[in-house]
Amino acid sequence: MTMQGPEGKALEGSVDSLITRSKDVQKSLQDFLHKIEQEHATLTWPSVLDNFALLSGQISSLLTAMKSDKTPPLRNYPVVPLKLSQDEDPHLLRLTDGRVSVMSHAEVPDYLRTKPDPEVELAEKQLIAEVGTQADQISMNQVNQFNKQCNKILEKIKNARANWRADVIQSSSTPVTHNPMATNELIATVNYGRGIKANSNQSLGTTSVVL
Amino acid sequence: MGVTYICQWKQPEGQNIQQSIEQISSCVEKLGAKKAGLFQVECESFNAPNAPNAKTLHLIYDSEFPASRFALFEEGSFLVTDVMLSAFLSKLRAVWQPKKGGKIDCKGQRYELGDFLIKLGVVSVGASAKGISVELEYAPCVYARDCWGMMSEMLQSIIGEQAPPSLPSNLQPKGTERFSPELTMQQYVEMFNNIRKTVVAR
Amino acid sequence: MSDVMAQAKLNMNFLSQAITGTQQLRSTVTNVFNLLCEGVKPDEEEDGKGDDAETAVTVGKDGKKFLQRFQEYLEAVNKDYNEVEKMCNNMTSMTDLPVLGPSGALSLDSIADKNSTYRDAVLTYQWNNRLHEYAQIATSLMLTNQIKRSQLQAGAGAKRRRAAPPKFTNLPSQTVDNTLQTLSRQLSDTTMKILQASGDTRIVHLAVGRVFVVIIVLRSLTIEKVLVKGLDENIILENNTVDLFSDSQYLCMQKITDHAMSAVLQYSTYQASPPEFPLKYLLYWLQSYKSLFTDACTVCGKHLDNGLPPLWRDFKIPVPCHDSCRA
Amino acid sequence: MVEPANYQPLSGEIPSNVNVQEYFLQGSILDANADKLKQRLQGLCDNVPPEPFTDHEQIYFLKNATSMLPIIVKACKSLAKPSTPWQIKYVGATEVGEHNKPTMIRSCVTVAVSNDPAQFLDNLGFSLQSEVILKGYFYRKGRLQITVSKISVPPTATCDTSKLEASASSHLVEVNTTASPRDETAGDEVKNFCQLLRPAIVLNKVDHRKLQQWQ
Repeated sequence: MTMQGPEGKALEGSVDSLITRSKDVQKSLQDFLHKIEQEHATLTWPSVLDNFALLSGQISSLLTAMKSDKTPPLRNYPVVPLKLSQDEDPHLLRLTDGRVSVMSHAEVPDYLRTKPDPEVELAEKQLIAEVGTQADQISMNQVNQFNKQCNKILEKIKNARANWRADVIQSSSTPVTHNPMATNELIATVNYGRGIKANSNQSLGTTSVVL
Repeated sequence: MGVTYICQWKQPEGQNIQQSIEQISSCVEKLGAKKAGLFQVECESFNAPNAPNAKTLHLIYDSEFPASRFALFEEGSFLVTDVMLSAFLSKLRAVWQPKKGGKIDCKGQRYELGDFLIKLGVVSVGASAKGISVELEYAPCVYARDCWGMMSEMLQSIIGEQAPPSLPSNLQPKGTERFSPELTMQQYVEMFNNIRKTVVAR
Repeated sequence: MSDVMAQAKLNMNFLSQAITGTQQLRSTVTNVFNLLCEGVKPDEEEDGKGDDAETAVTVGKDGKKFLQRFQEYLEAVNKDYNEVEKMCNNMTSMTDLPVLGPSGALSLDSIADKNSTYRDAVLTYQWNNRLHEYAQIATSLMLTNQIKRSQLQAGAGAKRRRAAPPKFTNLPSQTVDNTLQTLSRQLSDTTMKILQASGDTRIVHLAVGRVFVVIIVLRSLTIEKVLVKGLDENIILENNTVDLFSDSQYLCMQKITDHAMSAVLQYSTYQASPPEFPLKYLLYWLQSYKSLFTDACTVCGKHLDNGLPPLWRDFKIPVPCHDSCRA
Repeated sequence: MVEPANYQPLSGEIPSNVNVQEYFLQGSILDANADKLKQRLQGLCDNVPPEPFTDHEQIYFLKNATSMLPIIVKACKSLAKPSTPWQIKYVGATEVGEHNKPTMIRSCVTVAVSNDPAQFLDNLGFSLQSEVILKGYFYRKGRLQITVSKISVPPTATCDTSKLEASASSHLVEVNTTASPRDETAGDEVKNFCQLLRPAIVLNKVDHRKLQQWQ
């Protein structure tokens, strides 16, 4: 794509910045996926959230870049697939890191889509409409109900705290499962031989027979 | 582990260690023995300076048994252990300390001839070579007395008149008991001690 | 592979030709039946309204014509039939196609085109066939040049019996055990114990003096295998089974194993002996090895020959002797 | 034995990756509750059947001129599996450490030996102090080892029952792992596992110095 004039330059610049930003998004997505696959055993929820935050920051910066004043109106530059083919295109394969191998009628609509599928659009519209029809009254009711529940739980917790001391006294009557004295004795016996004296002469006598 | 005999090769006058080694190895090769890698035996001695009647402890490493260590008390007990023994001894540092100059080793070429294993080694303390060891092992037999005839014949052809005329007493400790690594290690310690002594005497 | 494909193509050709031939045959046969159905038709020039006698004459005349046509048709049928038969004979070459049983269905699987299972199976089958063929040839060759194990048979001429019949024939287990016990009592310096027994098969452990141990596999009293190992070698594997197959790590034990196997062959050809004799001879022969390390060679008077003790014991008079010294 | 030694002989160095530091916590449980604990451990630990063991431990002391405390070495022999070799185990002094340290630490060197090391240890100057038989179960979770065992007195030893009153009715429980001294996470791992066993059993740091002087 070659273009002359200041507009061309502006377009080039903005496309470049869009590319770098989307590359950032791609990279952090890859990192995240890798993390999920490889370290799922040790992955902690906070670090997952961190990753989400990073992603959302990068996406919003991508969106601001698209909307910024310096970017010429991108809708004026449609992408038109001139040639579709069923054959594998090594160049395309390389460009897409091996994800898209064929520029065919099956693939193109998915990749060059600027609007969602009509069905999806319809479903979305319906959802939005539903949200709109939700009467204020109902939502108010629900909010009230929720508050009521919260208050109840809060009260319960307070009560529980008040009764806690009593509980502690009660729980001490649950059966004892271990004896700290025994612990000390056992450790002293096993490690330092408390209470058991080896008859050393006899022991040596038997072993010399073994040797 | 078969029957093993170890001795020190007494160099003739006017021959240095290198020449002697070459002489013996050419002799061994003439018998038809094939080279089979290298070997190494290391020995470190420990004593307990604060315990007057403690015996000297020798810790031996033999490349023939790479995962084992041998602990041998002079005229005392013998134990085969795994590689952790040196770490164990280092924990007893407060009582047992390595002797000064107590490290001695023996390195050289292994030869195989039939079921015989012949090892020619240079014994050295630190960096200086002190002597030559000749080791002969006959693997299939585990009774020294039985195969002594064969061993002495082989020794005759390797070290000639330095070969012992009859079964050495240190090869048959208790009657006809089976041969054990203990006897090999004892022979090594004996030989190392002899070499140390002669070095001091000079 | 390509020849298989070519063959398949050829077969396809034959098949289609045969199908056409069969269709041809069918149509001619149908013609015959049609003719028969229509029966004798009066000739078209005749009107067929004459009297009986006349009719008879016409019938005779018509019949002649009919028979002539019938014969024509039948000839056509015959010709087509011969054709089809010829095709069928050609087709017999098709049965040469690998008979793979259910695995033949693999070729029908279109996904299988990507992995070459079917192709491999066919190739394997071909090689197997070839192997079989060679083995057959080899057998026939060997049968014509039979090696006689014992000289006794060679001279016996017409009276000779077949080589000693297999002796594991149904000796009661108790007898075998008793025999083994008696044998073990007769041997000096040698301890014998049965390590494992399952059915007719026993694994016997024999310690000869202070020299080596021998593992003998017995089927009833027939010796199946002998393995000689050093005293300090492992005989029992980690999973508690007896190691019957790994050679000794010592050269001299390996060689003695070889000698022992030939001793087994030697002793098992002895004629007209009680079934325990081969084993007994072998045990006595093995027992003579108790002096392996102590005795010098009776021929050269030395202990060693190329690093090995006198390994050979004669089968009749077991005296120590080096491999290279035996005359 | 006659395999060609084609390698360049290695000098007799100990492998550098040896774990010599033992991180551990100890506790006890009354016999009546031991089965409950075992079920719990079975659920918590690696999904292999617990390994029963019966070990004979001999405790040897070596008087040391430079320190009040003797050097302690244990000689262990499995009675359940007689084919396993003897072990001698150096057990260093237990460091209880600061409050922020999760576990007790001691250095520990285990050597497998070919036969009864009694004479060897005698030659080294050790004297046999005591011996016990530990019988119980051994569990694993990753690199953690958990033992639940009952002490009994071997016939060769004499026993002062008055000093063993409490331990007669309890099982000893120990959770430990060996790691390199730099490994900070090992201690936390042990501690976290012990938290899972509460409240049936509380595994704590025990002041060994006091116990040692008790005898």
